Amino acid sequence: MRRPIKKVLVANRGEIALRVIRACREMDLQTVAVYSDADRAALHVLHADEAYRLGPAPASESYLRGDLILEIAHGVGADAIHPGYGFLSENADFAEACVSAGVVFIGPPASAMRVLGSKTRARQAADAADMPRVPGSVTGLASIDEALRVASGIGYPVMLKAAAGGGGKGMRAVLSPGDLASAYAAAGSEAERSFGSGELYLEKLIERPRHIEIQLMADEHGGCLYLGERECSVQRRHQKVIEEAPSAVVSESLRRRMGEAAVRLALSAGYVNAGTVEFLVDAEENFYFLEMNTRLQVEHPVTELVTGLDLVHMQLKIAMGEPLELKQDDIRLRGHALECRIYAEDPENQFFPSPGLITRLVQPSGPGIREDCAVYEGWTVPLDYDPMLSKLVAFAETREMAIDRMLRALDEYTISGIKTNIALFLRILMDPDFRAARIDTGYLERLLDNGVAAAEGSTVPEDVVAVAAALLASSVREDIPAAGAALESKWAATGRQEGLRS
Amino acid sequence: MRRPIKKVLVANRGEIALRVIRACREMDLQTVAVYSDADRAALHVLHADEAYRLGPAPASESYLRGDLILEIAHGVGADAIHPGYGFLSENADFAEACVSAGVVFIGPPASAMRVLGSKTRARQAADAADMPRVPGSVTGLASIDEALRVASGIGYPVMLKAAAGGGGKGMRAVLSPGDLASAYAAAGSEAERSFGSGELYLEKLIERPRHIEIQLMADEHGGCLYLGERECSVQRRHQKVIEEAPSAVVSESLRRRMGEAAVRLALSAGYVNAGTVEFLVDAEENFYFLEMNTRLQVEHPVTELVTGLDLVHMQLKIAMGEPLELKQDDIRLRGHALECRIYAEDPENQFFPSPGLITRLVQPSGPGIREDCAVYEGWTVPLDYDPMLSKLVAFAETREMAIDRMLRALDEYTISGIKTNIALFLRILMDPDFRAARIDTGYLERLLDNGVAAAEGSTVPEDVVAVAAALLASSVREDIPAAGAALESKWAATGRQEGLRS
Amino acid sequence: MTVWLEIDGKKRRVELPPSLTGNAMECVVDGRALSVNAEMLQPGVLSLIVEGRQYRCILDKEGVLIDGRRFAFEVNDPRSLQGRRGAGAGTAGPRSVKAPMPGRVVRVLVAAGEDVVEQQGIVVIEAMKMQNELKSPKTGKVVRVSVAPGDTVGAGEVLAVVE
Amino acid sequence: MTVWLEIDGKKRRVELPPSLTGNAMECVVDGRALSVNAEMLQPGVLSLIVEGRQYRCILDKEGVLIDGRRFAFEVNDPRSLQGRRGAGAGTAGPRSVKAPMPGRVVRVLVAAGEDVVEQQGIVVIEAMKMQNELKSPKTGKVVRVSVAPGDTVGAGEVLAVVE
Repeated sequence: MRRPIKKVLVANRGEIALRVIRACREMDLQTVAVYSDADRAALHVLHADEAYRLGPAPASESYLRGDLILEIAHGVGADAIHPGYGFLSENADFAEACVSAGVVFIGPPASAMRVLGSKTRARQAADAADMPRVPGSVTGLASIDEALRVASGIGYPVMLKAAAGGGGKGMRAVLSPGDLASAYAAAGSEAERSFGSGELYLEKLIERPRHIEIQLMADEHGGCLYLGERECSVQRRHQKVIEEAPSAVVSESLRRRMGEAAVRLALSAGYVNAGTVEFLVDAEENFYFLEMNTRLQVEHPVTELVTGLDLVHMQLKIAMGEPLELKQDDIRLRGHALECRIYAEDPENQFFPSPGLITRLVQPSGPGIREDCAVYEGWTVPLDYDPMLSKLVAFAETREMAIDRMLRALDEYTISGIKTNIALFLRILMDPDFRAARIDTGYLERLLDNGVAAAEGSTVPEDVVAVAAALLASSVREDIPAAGAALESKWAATGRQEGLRS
Repeated sequence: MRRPIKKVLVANRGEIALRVIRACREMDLQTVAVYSDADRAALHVLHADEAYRLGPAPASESYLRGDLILEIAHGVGADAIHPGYGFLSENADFAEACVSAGVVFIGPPASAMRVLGSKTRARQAADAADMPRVPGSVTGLASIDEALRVASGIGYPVMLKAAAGGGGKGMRAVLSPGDLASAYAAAGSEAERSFGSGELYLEKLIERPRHIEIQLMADEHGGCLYLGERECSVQRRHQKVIEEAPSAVVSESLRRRMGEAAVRLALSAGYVNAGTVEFLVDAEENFYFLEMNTRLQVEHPVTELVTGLDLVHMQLKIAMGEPLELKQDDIRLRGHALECRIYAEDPENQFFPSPGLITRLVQPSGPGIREDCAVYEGWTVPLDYDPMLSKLVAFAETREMAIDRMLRALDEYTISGIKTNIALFLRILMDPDFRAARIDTGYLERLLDNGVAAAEGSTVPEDVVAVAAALLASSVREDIPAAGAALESKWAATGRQEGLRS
Repeated sequence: MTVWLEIDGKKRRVELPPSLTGNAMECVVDGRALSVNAEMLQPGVLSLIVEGRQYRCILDKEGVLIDGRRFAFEVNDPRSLQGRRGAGAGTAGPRSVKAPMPGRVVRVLVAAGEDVVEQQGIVVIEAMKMQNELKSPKTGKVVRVSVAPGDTVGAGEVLAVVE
Repeated sequence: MTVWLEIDGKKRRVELPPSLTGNAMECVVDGRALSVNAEMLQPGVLSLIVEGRQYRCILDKEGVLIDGRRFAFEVNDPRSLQGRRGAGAGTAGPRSVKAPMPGRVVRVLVAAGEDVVEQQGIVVIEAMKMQNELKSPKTGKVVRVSVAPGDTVGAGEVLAVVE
């Protein structure tokens, strides 16, 4: 059944909010932005048709206030809400509340989120859909004793994980029975702190696994496509840093097997809209179900570039009740795409976050470069949210050329005023192991053990550096005004200078 | 035979120079920029490894000084020269000079340029390659009498064209014998002024033709591919304004017939590297050879987006003597791409050029948007060269979505300080005829007869405009410094303010 | 602070609060109160929220671009903002033909003393590889031609005067 | 004009011409003459051509980025440029543990009077959803802890002192 959508409220911030707003504009849908006090000057507000304040900066008082957001949606007559990623995107109760409020939640039904959102229930579903998974406990562990029992059953090393978890929180690798008790306690309390539930489960630790995920898109009419895979093995503290599509190690047949398994799982749970099934893949091309993300992923652009599709357009059409226009055979991968997540952090200083004012922003562009970004010169990166500044994506015919193109783009990129991890990407993209696709989820940590600074020495003569520094220092710009400041600062001055009557 | 290329001199300026430099960096080739006095602060200089001054601003004293450029290439040990488009790109003598100086000219051999560069000789070659062409005189017209004779032979209306011409200069439509004499004189002198040769030829005038061109890529080993077509019918004064790929009216079979004809012509002339064969296509799908451009075209990006290839990378590999890696069957078109040529001109005032300082530049980005651009905030657009500021390109699954995506991007685009034709694009992209692909080479002139201003009225309340104007006026920014000025202006000030010793 | 404006030829009077605290502002436009929420992202780039509707406002050479549409305005205060000329200027008396942009004179089509009609070509100048014919603003007599072919001229420079 | 700099810890003396005419400049670096061609595209964005080689130089918080590589520098003039701190500072005497960025204190791992070793965790602060353990700069005794869990701290704020 078709349902008309005319106005979409975007319940998110940053680049994903802007990306969704752009997709809506392209489909001639009205857009409603919401913002916290830290985001009045954010680009997702500037590009929306309507904008409403949620509350103070902390997410708990703004972007996580589902009640407020629904109230606004209702008040302004928005017929749909796009949750983006993070925040409320995987909150089944919110999805349910939307439906009962008569607002379309652009994502899966709450029922499917509940099944696939909980890791333990998802593992049961995976077994039912006979999808291979890492041996381990299906249900949450009742006690340390059960943990010890299960662990000895499957054999060490094992991995403890939070049932409600994600992003590596509440995770511990355990190499021998002696370490299990302390790890169990630590992971449990960390999980409790992070997710409000200390429930843990346990599985066999796969050695040097790759993290490879399958993008799914399902409609309400039983149609479900897999849009190829993404290789996300370059991670730090279980956070993805670089993603690519396709994976250098996934053959056509492995892709089909993983894709079909993912589709089986989604259909078994009555899944609808965009979703991602994450797998661990070992050196022998065995793949193991890890978890399912019931939302649009940060890294969706690499899939868009190799498939030629727009995933947000597809999400919106599916939410309108339309059937998928494509068949699985229509999905063809072409070329190679690479994404670098540019973070406000300092790789040379324990990756400390680096919020603050961006005083100079020079962005790359040209052939094969896409940037999804919501910062600008004069924007103050708030300390309240995720440190991602931008997603820089490079496309080319081959993986090697995509890497070299990304290097070219990173060379053009300058962000001043705050620290970023741009130099880290140069290091990774020039690393022979990465270029040879010899990567696994432990790759980056091993690389970082050898220090961050890029290998190659400078070709810039000392005297040139000295003259450049002297010229820049002695002709230094007055600091550019921060957003907001701009208005006030200029205010009085202008009043005086122009003698406008007060 | 393979020849190594390590260092490329880019004998051009503006976006195409930057685009070529980027391609070289991506292939790990050293880059040498050349610049006129008007371009010291240009981005193609900022992104090159080496940069050398040519001379004063006028092209005749800088970018057209082939002798100087070769001297520089020789002096710095550049093994190849990329001419871009315009300037020396179609100058056979320069191509020849490069070869004899032992420098690779990245383009076709002089011999092929000579055959295909002269319209009359190209028409003979076209006949030899039995490619359909517009009926008319093959050789130049000796006199008005011959012109009258040929015209009555093929029947009116006819079109007079300059043999050495291009860009519409020295062109006249003649509806009846009575008008021929005056048109012949006018076109002849205009051709004389523009190209140094008054030679004219004459052909039948095709009613409401489309301008559709085939992109070719040929290697030194007899390999030649056609990379689909581009629809370039939206023109003003015979200058392309919007280009797209593929054409909405070209069927798979028409594409093959046009492509194979173009390949025949290229091979018959021993053509190598990138080239474009332009055709007129009438309502009955008849196509007529128009001319061949023996260089990379401004609008090549739309072809790159639908084929997934990088034409400049291909040019460089071909110049190194490598054979084409692809077969014709490997070329698959996917999706639709649209290019808007953003010019510094004032559509509301007879399209007067609008050089000057760019005081504010807000560029679009995000999904499906590529921009090839070489201007920045603080750059002063010189009056000495072509007014093109940027090539904004949108890609999407369908033509309709590519149009709507381009509209979204144009809405995000702001260039202040100078006039641009951005508003004109909004007008065109919202025009029902354009959206229905009911276009021909006369389309835009007809649209312009109804005025430029976009149809749709504003939805912005008067009072909001008033408050916005008042706030901006009373908190107006001090003008940003022009490039160059930046250094000097700050200079004294800083000296004082910081008390650095003098 | 009060600002007098002329927008698309219409006179407006806008009273802004004397100082800005936060983003919320009470303004008065031609006597009507209007509550707005204003945020200046960059100098010249303003986000204005009025009754929930968000407007992207960018200061431009000729005025302000709001959601992509240009509104020409002029501050009616001699001491404020230069160069915000709207249209206007009568047709009586001598009118000069000015260069709309910097360029080079290619051809002069009339001579002093010659009678011309409105829109008749006076001078052809070239810039950015394009030639442009500058036309007479009125019907009358050419009283002066101040340039010759080959001259380079600046924007706004008087090329000829028609009376 | 003469500028004293410290670049990557090395002292340099650069003499620049008193005024700039065009782009060509004769400079003297530590007594050595150097001809450069300089163009400031935007404040903080400099194109430098030396013997044909072109360098893209961008002023950054910690120094200058040249062709993508960062060189930290400091102008040795009290009256000039604030906030160009390089590294340095000795290990003798009391050393303070400062917040490297604005954030919220999550945990305090030591108490005043406690003995600590270099790199031992002192305080955990959180910003941008990431927790960071701040470590002791030296081995010694904690003389002061000036924050408690829940406190929000600014960049550079002293959290504890180790002697």
